[in-house]
Amino acid sequence: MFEGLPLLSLLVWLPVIGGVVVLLTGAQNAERARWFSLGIAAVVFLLSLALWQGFETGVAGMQWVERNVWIAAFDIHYHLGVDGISMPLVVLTAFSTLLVVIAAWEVVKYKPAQYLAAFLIMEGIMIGVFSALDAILFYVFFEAMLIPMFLIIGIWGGPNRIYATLKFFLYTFLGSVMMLIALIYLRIQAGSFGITDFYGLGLPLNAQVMIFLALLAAFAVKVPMFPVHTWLPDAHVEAPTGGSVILAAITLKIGGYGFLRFSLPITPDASLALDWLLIGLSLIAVVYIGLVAMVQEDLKKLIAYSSIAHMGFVTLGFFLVFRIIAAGGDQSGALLALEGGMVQMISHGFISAAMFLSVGVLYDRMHTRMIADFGGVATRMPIFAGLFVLFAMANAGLPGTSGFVGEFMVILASFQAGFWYAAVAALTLILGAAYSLWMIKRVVYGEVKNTQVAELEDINRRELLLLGSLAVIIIFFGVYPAPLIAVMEPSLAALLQIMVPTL
Amino acid sequence: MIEKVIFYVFAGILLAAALLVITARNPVHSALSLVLVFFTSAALWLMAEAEFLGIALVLVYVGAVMVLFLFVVMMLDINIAVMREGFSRYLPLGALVAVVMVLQMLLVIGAAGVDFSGFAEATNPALSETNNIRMLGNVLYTVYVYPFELAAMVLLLAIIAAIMLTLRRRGGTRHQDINKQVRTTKADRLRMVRMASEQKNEQ
Amino acid sequence: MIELSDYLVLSALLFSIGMAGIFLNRKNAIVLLMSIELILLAVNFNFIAFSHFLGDIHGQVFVFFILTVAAAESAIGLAILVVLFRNRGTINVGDLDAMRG
Amino acid sequence: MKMIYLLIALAPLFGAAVAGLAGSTIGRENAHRLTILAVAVSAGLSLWVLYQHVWGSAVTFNETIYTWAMVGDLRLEVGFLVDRLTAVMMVVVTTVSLAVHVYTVGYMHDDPGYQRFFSYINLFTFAMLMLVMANNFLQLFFGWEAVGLVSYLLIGFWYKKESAIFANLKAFLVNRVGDFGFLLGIAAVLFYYNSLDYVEVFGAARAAPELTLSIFGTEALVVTVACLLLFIGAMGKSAQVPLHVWLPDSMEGPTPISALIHAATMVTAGIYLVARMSPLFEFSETALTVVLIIGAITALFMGLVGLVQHDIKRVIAYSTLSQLGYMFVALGASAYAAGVFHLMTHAFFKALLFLGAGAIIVALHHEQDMRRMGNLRRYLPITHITMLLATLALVGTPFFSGYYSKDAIIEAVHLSDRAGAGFAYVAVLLGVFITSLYSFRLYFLVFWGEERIDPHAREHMSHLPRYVLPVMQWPLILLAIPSVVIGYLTIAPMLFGGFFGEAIYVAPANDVLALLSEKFHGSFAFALHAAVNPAFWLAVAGAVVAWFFFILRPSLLPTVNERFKLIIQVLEHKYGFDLLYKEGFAGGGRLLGRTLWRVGDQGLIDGLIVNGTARTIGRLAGLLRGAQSGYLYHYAFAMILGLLLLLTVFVANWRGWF
Repeated sequence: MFEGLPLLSLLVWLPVIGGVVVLLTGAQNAERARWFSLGIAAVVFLLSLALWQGFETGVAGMQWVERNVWIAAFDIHYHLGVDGISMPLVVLTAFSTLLVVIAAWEVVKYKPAQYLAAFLIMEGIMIGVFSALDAILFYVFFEAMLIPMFLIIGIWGGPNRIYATLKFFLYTFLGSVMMLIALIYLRIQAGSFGITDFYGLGLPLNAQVMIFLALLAAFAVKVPMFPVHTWLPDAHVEAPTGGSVILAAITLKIGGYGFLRFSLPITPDASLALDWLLIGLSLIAVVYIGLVAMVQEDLKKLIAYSSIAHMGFVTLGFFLVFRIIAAGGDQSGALLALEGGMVQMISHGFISAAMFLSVGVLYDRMHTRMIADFGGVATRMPIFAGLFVLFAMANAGLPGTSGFVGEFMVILASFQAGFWYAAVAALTLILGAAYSLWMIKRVVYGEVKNTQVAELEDINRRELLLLGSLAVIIIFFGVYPAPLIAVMEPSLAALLQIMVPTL
Repeated sequence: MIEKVIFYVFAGILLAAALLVITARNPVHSALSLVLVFFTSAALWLMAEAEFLGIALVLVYVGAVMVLFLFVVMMLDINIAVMREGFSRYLPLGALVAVVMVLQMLLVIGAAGVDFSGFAEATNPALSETNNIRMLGNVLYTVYVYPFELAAMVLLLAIIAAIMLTLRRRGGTRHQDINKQVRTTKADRLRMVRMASEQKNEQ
Repeated sequence: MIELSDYLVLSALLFSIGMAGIFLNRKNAIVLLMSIELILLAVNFNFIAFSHFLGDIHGQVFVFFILTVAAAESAIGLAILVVLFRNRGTINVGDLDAMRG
Repeated sequence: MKMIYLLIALAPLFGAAVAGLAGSTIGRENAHRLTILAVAVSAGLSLWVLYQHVWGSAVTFNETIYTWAMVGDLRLEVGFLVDRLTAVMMVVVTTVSLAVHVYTVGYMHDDPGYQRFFSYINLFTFAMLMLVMANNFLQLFFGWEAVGLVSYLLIGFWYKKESAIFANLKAFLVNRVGDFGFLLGIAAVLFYYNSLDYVEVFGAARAAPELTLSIFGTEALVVTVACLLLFIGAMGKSAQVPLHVWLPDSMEGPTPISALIHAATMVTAGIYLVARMSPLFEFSETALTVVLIIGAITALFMGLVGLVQHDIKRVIAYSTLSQLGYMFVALGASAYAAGVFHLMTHAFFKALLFLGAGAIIVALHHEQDMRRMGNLRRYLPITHITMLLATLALVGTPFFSGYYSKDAIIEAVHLSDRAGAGFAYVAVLLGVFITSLYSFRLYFLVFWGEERIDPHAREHMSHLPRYVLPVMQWPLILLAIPSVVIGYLTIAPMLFGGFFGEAIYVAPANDVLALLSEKFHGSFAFALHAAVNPAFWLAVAGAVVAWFFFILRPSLLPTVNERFKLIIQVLEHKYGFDLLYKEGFAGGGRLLGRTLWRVGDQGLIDGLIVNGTARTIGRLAGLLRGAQSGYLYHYAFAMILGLLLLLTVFVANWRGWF
């Protein structure tokens, strides 16, 4: 029923326009702004489901393509489309934004309309990033994304927000400027700004390496990979709950998506030549960051560090492919790694959102995020405690939750690259459980620590809806990830074909 | 020949007046010297057959801008002594820079790469035969119509800016706000005060 | 006959005088403005001279615009001076260092 | 059949979901009714399935339930494999679980988390069934971790108790260390055998037993590496040295859990795993030797620690460790059937011991220290009798179930010619003595001797109409029956009758049970054989020594303690494992994490690179700031100079000066 509609354009522009409307009209009447934002977010989410429903599983190429001339003088097109890699991310974006709007309902009291507007605009831009097929269009969305997030952290953030926003902005901006240079070079080589036209150019290795490094600068910061990760904990700590959710659930994924859409297919030879670097950094992320996460005293910092560790699995999966092939692995092994990374991205979107929302629930009641201030939350908030333990378990990669699927696949795949890759990667089983559950022990369990905890109230219906829906999704994809994997497999197989043509 | 003499006379006055502008102790004298500069310039422009601009210079500059200058100079109570601080100290350097600059510019005129021979035929007959104002108008209202409009806007902006900058609202002046008067309600005029009855707390 | 170079030399001298004026009257904002007028006048001289000797009216159009802008500039400049004087009681440029880094 | 198997597995899940999610709505009564019904359904159907497999016409069931994911050609599925091994495990799990469910009604009757508890144990039953019924490694790992999760939740059931939440974290993390190896083992299996399905993997392993890989710079058999990695997982779950430290601490959980999870079922998952993987382990002599030696070490040394414990549950926990060691010894000697047999008998009598201990604890108002018990046979007759039966079974009294299973293991090791079998034989023999010693120490301290009961507890006892609720007694009695007779009844078919068929593969050269069967002439004769069996006399010796020190001459104890002070201290510190793990690994990990954070993240990256760049730019800007004097004439001067410079350049250019 949606075949005739420019669904992607709707997904991109409806929230942007909605956000602008909220911005213009909502300042006086917060209640109306909330309902309107909720309406927009819900419609966008439904449209994203329609996108999924109309998406032909089993087709590798782009679907829902729209292409119009944007700036004729530079051959820049308004070119949108999704494949199996970007489609789940679009749906994830729409879903997360819906969550954020609901999560903000009665919690955000300072300029609520502007807050919601920022998130709606952010949503449109992020969907734009995932669906742009023109390099410049991608770049514009990629950069535009910084602005709402900059405002969200800078206006609704914590006490040290100025430092955090600057750090966030400069870090990411530095990276993306490099990318622009690479994109312009590619335009000259390919004669077009179409991203898919950049594939298979057969560039010489040294040119590929330069492009790869330029793209790496942009995407590694976004992911974020060690050692350019330090903006993330600061940004998370200062960001409001919704900001943290979007940051963790979506913007980090843009880094991973960038690797899949740009680095791997455009510069396969450089990826092959430099995979040791990426794998090394990913493994460091898993172990080093895992250890660092364990000793954090701030809940959000802990989850932020665990996000970095989990994203390490994503990049590990992506760049292991060459090693797997080199070690005599077949297509299944390579696909296992790629899909593992991709599944990990999606799953991390849900789990980190859930974790940050949970912390938000606690923060709204206690106005602190310090682990030491909590203890015995389970006594006062049994329902919340149950959900929080579930999310922590998912964070620790418990089978039956979506957190397990990606890790499992990547570890299985990394064994095919070599025993030691797998051994280091599998340390996450221990470290992930250690930081997640030690946190749970100190926050949820134990005697009621202080009078503040003693006065806590359990989650209300709105919060139950948020966390409950996430719990259902996390368990569903843990028990039955097949639909998710089926959607992405053809596209990833095609990508694999570009990366390793000999396969 | 007579032209040349007139040119040099005017040029001499011009330069002398210009020097006076920058060296006069009293800003009023500077301003008046500048008026003289403009007058002589206008004369020289007339000699170069730029009649409209010559007249405009006199009318606009001498008539408006310089009067403004004089107004300001006279209105503001300026401590001339402080203003002249460092004048003599910088005189040698200023003169040196000026002389060097003049010499360099003169060198341009005689430079190999810049050929002035084409300008030997002094006048363009076409230019002298027709009315200067008509010609200017022809160009101004056709080719340059947009810049012309913009110039008008610039002037308008200058007017508004100047007024806004100098407009002063003194505190304490009484004025009527009709809007407020109309919208006033009973509550604005009458204030009910509830007070506890005062009573000394006797120990 | 008056030659082009006559105008150019005159213009150069006038320009240098304006320049020297900026140098010498470093503290007096009003004379600074007047020096700028001198410099602009020198430029206008060049335009008019070339326009005359090339027989091209466009040079005069430029002078026209320069005059317009210069008038606007001095109007605003003087207005700023007035406001400045009102707020600070002086137009001594040496006292104005709000932009010091 | 598929529907029945599904029903067996899903009924407890359903019960858990309802009791967990709607616990407060349906109320306490309905919660336990529903969950007990669910487990009863599972148990009944499991018994029927076992019946069908043993006497009926059921054949091995191996089918996919649904496809979990497809990656390229690789199918990751969820499915059931039900053969006799599975059926035995299902029966053990569901029946013990059922008994524990019923018992819990009494044990937890005054606990505010009643419904939650039932939800958890129902969930556990589901997870354990998923584990044993799996037909592939993925689902095995799911069950494996899911039982770990429930164990975590249940050890920390009383989440306000600091020791409980420390214990559950410890349990989960130590288990995760095991799972680390387990997952790598699964990865190895997938890589080298290209499948996760049991049957396909076993087939591939049999087809290429000589496959090697290079690791640690040497070539090793793939099957050895895979088996050792899988065994690390088994060590974690079944609490073998050095990953045993969590099990004694897990006694912080409610006692029914100790019976169900930490004695009868979950901890035996490792045994089940190795037995199930026998077609792999049989190809790796090295792996089996490791299993044998680890099992022997655990059997002996953990039993020793049990001697010095005062907490009644901890004594039984160390006994469990030791008995699990026995099972691994059996597996290591290729006597898989004997291991599983001991697993089964042990499940019954150890669950009985725990439930008996729980009954005592409840009667004494949550008193667990044996030093404050004594002479309890007067108050708790049924508990006394049942626990005596369990103790007799545990120490290996002829005709009792434990005798058959344990003696079979000892004989099997004796017959085995595997490297380390000699050591293992000595260890298990000594273990018999130790087992008897600590078991009777417990028995005498609790039920005989003088009353040392805390006045507070005594007062609590006097309030109770009967010391033990009937709902707690029935499970004791019901469990006592199989504890006594099941060994006598089933040893012949299970060990020597080829009972497990295809489920357990033993290479002919390794088949010690076949050797043993030549000496086996029926259960009765096997029991009589005890008279010439060193194990029996060692057990008797243990009982006599215990009787001497704890009943006849308790006054001698301090002297003995003084004499063996050093050894006792070592035992009381549990050989220092806890210290090493807590201070060494956990503390070291935290220290390392903190160092990396402070030095790496905050010092180097943020301090030096990120903020360092900012500082450098700031400093440069500070220098340049001096040029911004703010004075108009400075700027004008700079401008004029610049103009002059430009002019000079142009003029020089035009004049051709350079």
